[in-house]
Amino acid sequence: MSEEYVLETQDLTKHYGGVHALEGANFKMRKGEHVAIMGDNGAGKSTFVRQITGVEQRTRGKVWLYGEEVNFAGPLDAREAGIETVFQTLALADDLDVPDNLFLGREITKFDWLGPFRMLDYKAMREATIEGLNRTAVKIPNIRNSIRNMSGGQRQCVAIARTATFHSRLTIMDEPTAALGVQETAQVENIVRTLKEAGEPLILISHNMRQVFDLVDRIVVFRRGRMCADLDIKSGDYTGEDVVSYITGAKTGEEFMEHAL
Amino acid sequence: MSEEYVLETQDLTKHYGGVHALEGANFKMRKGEHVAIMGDNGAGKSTFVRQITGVEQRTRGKVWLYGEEVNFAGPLDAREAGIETVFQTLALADDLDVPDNLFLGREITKFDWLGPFRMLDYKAMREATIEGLNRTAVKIPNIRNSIRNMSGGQRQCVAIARTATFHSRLTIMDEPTAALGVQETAQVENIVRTLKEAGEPLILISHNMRQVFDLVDRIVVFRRGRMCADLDIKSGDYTGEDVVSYITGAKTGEEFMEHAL
Amino acid sequence: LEIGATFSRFDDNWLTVLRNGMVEYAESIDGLTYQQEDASDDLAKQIDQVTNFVAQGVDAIIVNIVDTSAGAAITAAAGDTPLVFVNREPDNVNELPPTQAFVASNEIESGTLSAFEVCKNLRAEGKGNGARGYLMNGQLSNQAAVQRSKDVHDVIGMDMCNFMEIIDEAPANWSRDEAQDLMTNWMSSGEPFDFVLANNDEMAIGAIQAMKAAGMDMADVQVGGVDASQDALLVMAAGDYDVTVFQDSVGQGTGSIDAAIKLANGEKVDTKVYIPFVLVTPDNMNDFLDKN
Amino acid sequence: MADTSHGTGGLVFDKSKRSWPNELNIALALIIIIAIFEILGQVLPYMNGQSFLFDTRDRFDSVFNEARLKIIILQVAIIGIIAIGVTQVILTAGIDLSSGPLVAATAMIAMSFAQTELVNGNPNPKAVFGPWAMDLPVIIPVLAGLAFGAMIGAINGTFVAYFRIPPFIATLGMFLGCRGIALWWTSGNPVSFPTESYSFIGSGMMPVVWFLALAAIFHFILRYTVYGKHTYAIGSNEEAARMSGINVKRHKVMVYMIASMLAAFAGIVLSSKASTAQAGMGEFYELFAIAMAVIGGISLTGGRGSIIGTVLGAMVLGVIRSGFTYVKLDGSYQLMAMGSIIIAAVILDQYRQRNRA
Amino acid sequence: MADTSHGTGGLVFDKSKRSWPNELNIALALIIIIAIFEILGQVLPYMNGQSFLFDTRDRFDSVFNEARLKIIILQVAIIGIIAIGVTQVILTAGIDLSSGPLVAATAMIAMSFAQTELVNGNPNPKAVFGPWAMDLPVIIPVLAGLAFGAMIGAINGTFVAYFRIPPFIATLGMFLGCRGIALWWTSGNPVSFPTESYSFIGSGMMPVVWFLALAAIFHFILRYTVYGKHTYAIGSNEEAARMSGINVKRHKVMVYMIASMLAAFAGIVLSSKASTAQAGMGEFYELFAIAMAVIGGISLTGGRGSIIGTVLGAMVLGVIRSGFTYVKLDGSYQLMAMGSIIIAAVILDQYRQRNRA
Ligand SMILES: Nc1ncnc2c1ncn2[C@@H]1O[C@H](COP(=O)(O)OP(=O)(O)OP(=O)(O)O)[C@@H](O)[C@H]1O
Ligand SMILES: Nc1ncnc2c1ncn2[C@@H]1O[C@H](COP(=O)(O)OP(=O)(O)OP(=O)(O)O)[C@@H](O)[C@H]1O
Ligand SMILES: [Mg+2]
Ligand SMILES: [Mg+2]
Repeated sequence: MSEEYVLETQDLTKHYGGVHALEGANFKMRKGEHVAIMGDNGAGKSTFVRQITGVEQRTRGKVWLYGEEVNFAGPLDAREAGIETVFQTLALADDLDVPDNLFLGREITKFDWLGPFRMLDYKAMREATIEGLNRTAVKIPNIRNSIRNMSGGQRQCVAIARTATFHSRLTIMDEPTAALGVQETAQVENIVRTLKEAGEPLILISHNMRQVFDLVDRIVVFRRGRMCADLDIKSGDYTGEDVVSYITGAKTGEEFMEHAL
Repeated sequence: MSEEYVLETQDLTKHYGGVHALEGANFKMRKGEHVAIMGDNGAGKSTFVRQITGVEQRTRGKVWLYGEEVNFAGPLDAREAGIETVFQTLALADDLDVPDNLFLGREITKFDWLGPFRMLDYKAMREATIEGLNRTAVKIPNIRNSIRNMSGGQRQCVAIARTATFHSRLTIMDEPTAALGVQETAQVENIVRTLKEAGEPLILISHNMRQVFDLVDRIVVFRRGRMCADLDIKSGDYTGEDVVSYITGAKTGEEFMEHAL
Repeated sequence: LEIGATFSRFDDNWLTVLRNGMVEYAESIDGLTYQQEDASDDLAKQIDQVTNFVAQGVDAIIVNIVDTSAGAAITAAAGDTPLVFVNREPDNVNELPPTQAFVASNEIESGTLSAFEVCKNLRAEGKGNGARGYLMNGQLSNQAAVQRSKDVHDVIGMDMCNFMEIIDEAPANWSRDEAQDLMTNWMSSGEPFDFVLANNDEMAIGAIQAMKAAGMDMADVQVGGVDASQDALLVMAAGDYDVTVFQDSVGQGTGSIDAAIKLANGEKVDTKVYIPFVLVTPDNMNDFLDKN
Repeated sequence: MADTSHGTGGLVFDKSKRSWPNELNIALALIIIIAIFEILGQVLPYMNGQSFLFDTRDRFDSVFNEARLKIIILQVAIIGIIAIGVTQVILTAGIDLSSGPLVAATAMIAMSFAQTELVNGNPNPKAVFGPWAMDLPVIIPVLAGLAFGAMIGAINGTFVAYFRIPPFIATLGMFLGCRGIALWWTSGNPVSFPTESYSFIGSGMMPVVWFLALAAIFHFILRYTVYGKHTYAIGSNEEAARMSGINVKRHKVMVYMIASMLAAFAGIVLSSKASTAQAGMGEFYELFAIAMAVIGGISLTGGRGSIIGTVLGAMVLGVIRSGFTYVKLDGSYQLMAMGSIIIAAVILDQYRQRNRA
Repeated sequence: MADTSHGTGGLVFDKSKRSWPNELNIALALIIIIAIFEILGQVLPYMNGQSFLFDTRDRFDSVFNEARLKIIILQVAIIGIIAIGVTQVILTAGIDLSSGPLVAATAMIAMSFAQTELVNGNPNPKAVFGPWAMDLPVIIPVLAGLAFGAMIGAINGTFVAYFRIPPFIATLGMFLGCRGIALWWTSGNPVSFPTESYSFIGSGMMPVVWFLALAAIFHFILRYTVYGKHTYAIGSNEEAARMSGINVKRHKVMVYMIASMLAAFAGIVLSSKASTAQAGMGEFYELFAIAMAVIGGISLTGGRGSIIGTVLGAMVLGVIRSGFTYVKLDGSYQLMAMGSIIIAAVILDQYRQRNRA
């Protein structure tokens, strides 16, 4: 609707058979804003992301991107509209190596007039890959090894590097640092700060309270498939404990009272 | 070798083709001890676990369990020897539901004289499942749904509940709380404390400094495939910062100096 | 009047000629509904097709049996419905009930005629004191193939033809293309040979193509097959092919439909009608040019 | 408001919307196909209003055309027996191509121990062995056949499980091997004239009895026993099954053995039904058995499906075949139409499944 | 000490132990099989010390038995062309069963536009169409055949990608469909007597030329182009490929079309080589094409393998066939031996692969 919002959803809902995984989410985020989504396991956070990025078709509801109503048929559409996503499942092709995965779907190519048979520029991709990985501080002994053989954290860093390498109108990261070590986490947090400085909006899903308080402007809490709080943490009104009580259901944001369970 | 150790390894090594993922690990843990393994992504922690539990065959080295040399041909052997493991990859069968996964490989059965065709006691398994899951505080709307449709945290809780439901001589958890929410993490930490009280030994792999300091007696740090520190944190001599400097390679434990890179 | 027919397979060249002839003939008879099915060489499927026809209430059934040793099972499946076996002789031919009959050729003749003619030609060429050659089998699971190969061995077993020696025999599964490859494989050993016998024309043509591609003079080699297909006769006309055997499709086709109609009307028919094979050589080939 | 009888709390779970079993879709496809034939019967001018399923001869005792109902299932019963085994192999994410030739080889072997000495007073012209092997009790050919099947299955399973040969190749090797054995056994000659008790195994509606009985047994086993659970687990995620302590290798050998024994039994029933055994029998049976399973909703990537689905898949093929004869479709069109209907049935299934989610 | 030229630091990475390409194993298997035949030739008494590969006639111009070398590859060239396409389908974790019947149908269609008016001065007895379709330029039958292949491929691909029919079923449907089309086109009659230019396509060693040229082209395409990368990605993890923004559906249709066009081309070459087209042609070609790919190390679960592997897999089959003729193995043993050798080749491959890890 309004152009001032990067993303806006209205009554966004997803049912899986009998499971009401997401119910009537009204979400808004302003330009340049960094928003965290928190909530228990199974609260519907990833489901929310999948609806926005067109991975699944929503049961009902509407989504606007930069004021324009969108209805993505698939993740390809979402990416073309400028949404870059690190999915919780990472979405890596196990048999391909690191550069292949990093550039999957947008390979650097030569002789583009050859259409689908245009040639891959392996060298350029390899170089860009090493650069991208360096930003996450991860160590990968041989990037030509297939992703199948990477450790949990290495896989996650590849997925993050993929997103961080490309410019976007909205970045979404679903638990990006879950499997990361201390150093790598710090680096990824730096990447997020860089985005903030560049004014690029971000949705961060995380269970890490410290991280969220360090990085974002606002926290949206999901519980049992519904939004149940929307906390402007830069105001300094909220502590970690407050957030936890929203997550556990001890408290509910006023504007969400009517749905309280 | 000595019976006083629950687990002992000598020169445990694993090479994947040219990648030296684990190199000469000499690891010991006493009865009742809880030990954490920390280290960067790709440091070889999960590789260490895979060698101990027989998931892979080691390149060289020896392993003793309760003083007895063991050489597991597969994870089945390890389990039969009393090692319960939560793998980083979780090892869940996606098409089966929660109780099926919890009891995979050790179903509750009736008419056992029927051999492989003995009958499943679905009711008993379902009840035990709900009990097991309650201990992790995770919420799963319908446990008869297949695991494929569970959220990241729900999957992890199923894997943890599986381990926690059975008694063992050694429990290993590879980043068990990586995907968990605040409440669920607290519950899993409680499970670990219960083990401690019961005197059951545990190896915990985690990147979470607070958690490690809260829960375990000793931290072993891996770097680039080698053990590089062994810190008795109950002594109070070490802080989180110390541990980080071992992880990043700023410091190296004295006894490991010779291998330092 | 309704007739259902089932054939052992639709993609067999000679049976196709038979089949299409029968469709044409059936169309020329007023008030006859004629329906044909493909058993694709599956005996059980054929038995089920017969059962299906019975469930359907057809007035008569025509069967080109997949396996001649399953006559009893087909006979039983038909029950009271009139049935005519065509082309292949079921093993229970002597015990057929009065509602059943058969119109066929005796398979033993075909292979024998062809091999014996080749034997005579070799003698005439003065190779009577020793000739070597190859034998190409059809599908080894097919009874016509087994029978025709056995015929060849029987002929070579006779005193008059025991100068012939088979260097090797191998299946080329009725197919021209496989026969080409098999022949080329044989020739790659460099052994000289004087004749090639094949269970059908297609394989014989494949062998001839391979030999010509290798630059051999077809006058030096006797080639014998079975079927007298049009392709084969044209190869014969070109002087490359020596002996084949003709089987009368029109005779068998119209004969079986006539018998089926009579049985359906409750009339009596001869239970056995044999239609003989005829030897075809360059001398008499013009009589057969437009027959198959 | 949340029904949590089987959950540990959490979101709203609306039990009334429980997932609609896959098998219902296939049953629906089956009914639609039957309806289409019924309508075609009314519409096509040359059919004179004959009915596909119902009896138009106005009898008292039945409204159905029993002969048709019987043949619909009879003609898929034998391949159906194979499909029960193949289903289990596919559930483990494997495949079994050897079943067709195995049917032929078993038929040859079993039949040669089931021959009668005298045929209409003459000595049996197709006798394979000497008089010692004549008129043996029926149990001997049956056991010989099943033992042969078990052996082939054990080899298949060993290659797949212990030597890690892709199932496609291991069973393709056996496909060639069994065809070879069938040809070699009597150098291509058919084996005929079984004893009466052997003939009984496949006579009349017996194949249907075997098929349904075996389907029921294995349905139960897959659903309610450890064997079944492990079969699904291996197909769902073999690595996870291994890590959970299932003896994956031993289990796979067992699955392949059971599948091959079922195929061997199908060979016995087939040879009994046809009163003869022939090396070329069972051609393409492996493909149709797999097709039955897949039409019945068994996922070729393993872990999903049920025997009920396979039985319904078999029925779909049976109805199609009878239907074609019923509408007098010419043989050369039958294949094309069969291909289209199979695809249509699966499209329908997919469509319903997607709409459910 | 760590060679990190292609990494971002970290563990020791010993480049000298780089993974040993899979294809080498198959090449090794090939050499072993050849050696076995060579030894058999020396050992078997009735072989008179004939050599398998070498020329024993003591000529100057060659030490090899060229005729044998040629036929080894010639006899697998046509199925090999199909295998190049099937390889791509399998790389996407699909399967194509329709290629055998497609070969037959294409052969019939192409050949009926490639007939000559006069055969030895007589009118063509097998003429399908009237005189207008006689002695057409060779490009017309070729294009007709390829267009037909493209159409079948597009249908296969559409069913698989857009209707989500399991590839096994979609292409089994087409298997039946194409067999039907082949039978229906001339109601089972063979089509013969092509023009000279059409005959040239499959004459002599031309099939080998086509096979190797196409293999080289597609090897390059799979390895160095976006098309290839996406093919591997889809087979490796379709969901990930989709989430990464690859248009999976469109790509799959393209892959199935290419595969079917290659099979169609194989049909053209085959009918040209045999100078005839028959509805029963190409039986079991689909199985052997898949076998070549799998022997060549293409994983049926997708994402792994290469065209070089497939070419080597084809060579294995070719050597086996020639070898059997060479040692004069009896027909009924050939199938059994073939089955065993295929399995042995793959065991060897598996064994080497495991030892490497
Ligand atoms: N395809 C599906 N079918 C059925 N239920 C599903 C499906 N996908 C998700 N669910 C259910 O929907 C609920 C929300 O899942 P979601 O993945 O959004 O949780 P989440 O908030 O991301 O949790 P986590 O923090 O563990 O990642 C869960 O209860 C889950 O079991
Ligand atoms: N099968 C394999 N083949 C080749 N390399 C492998 C294989 N498995 C692991 N590696 C490599 O070995 C190293 C150690 O991996 P490991 O999984 O043990 O790391 P980790 O310490 O558990 O890391 P994380 O914290 O990210 O889980 C990594 O560099 C990884 O890429
Ligand atoms: Mg999530
Ligand atoms: Mg790890």
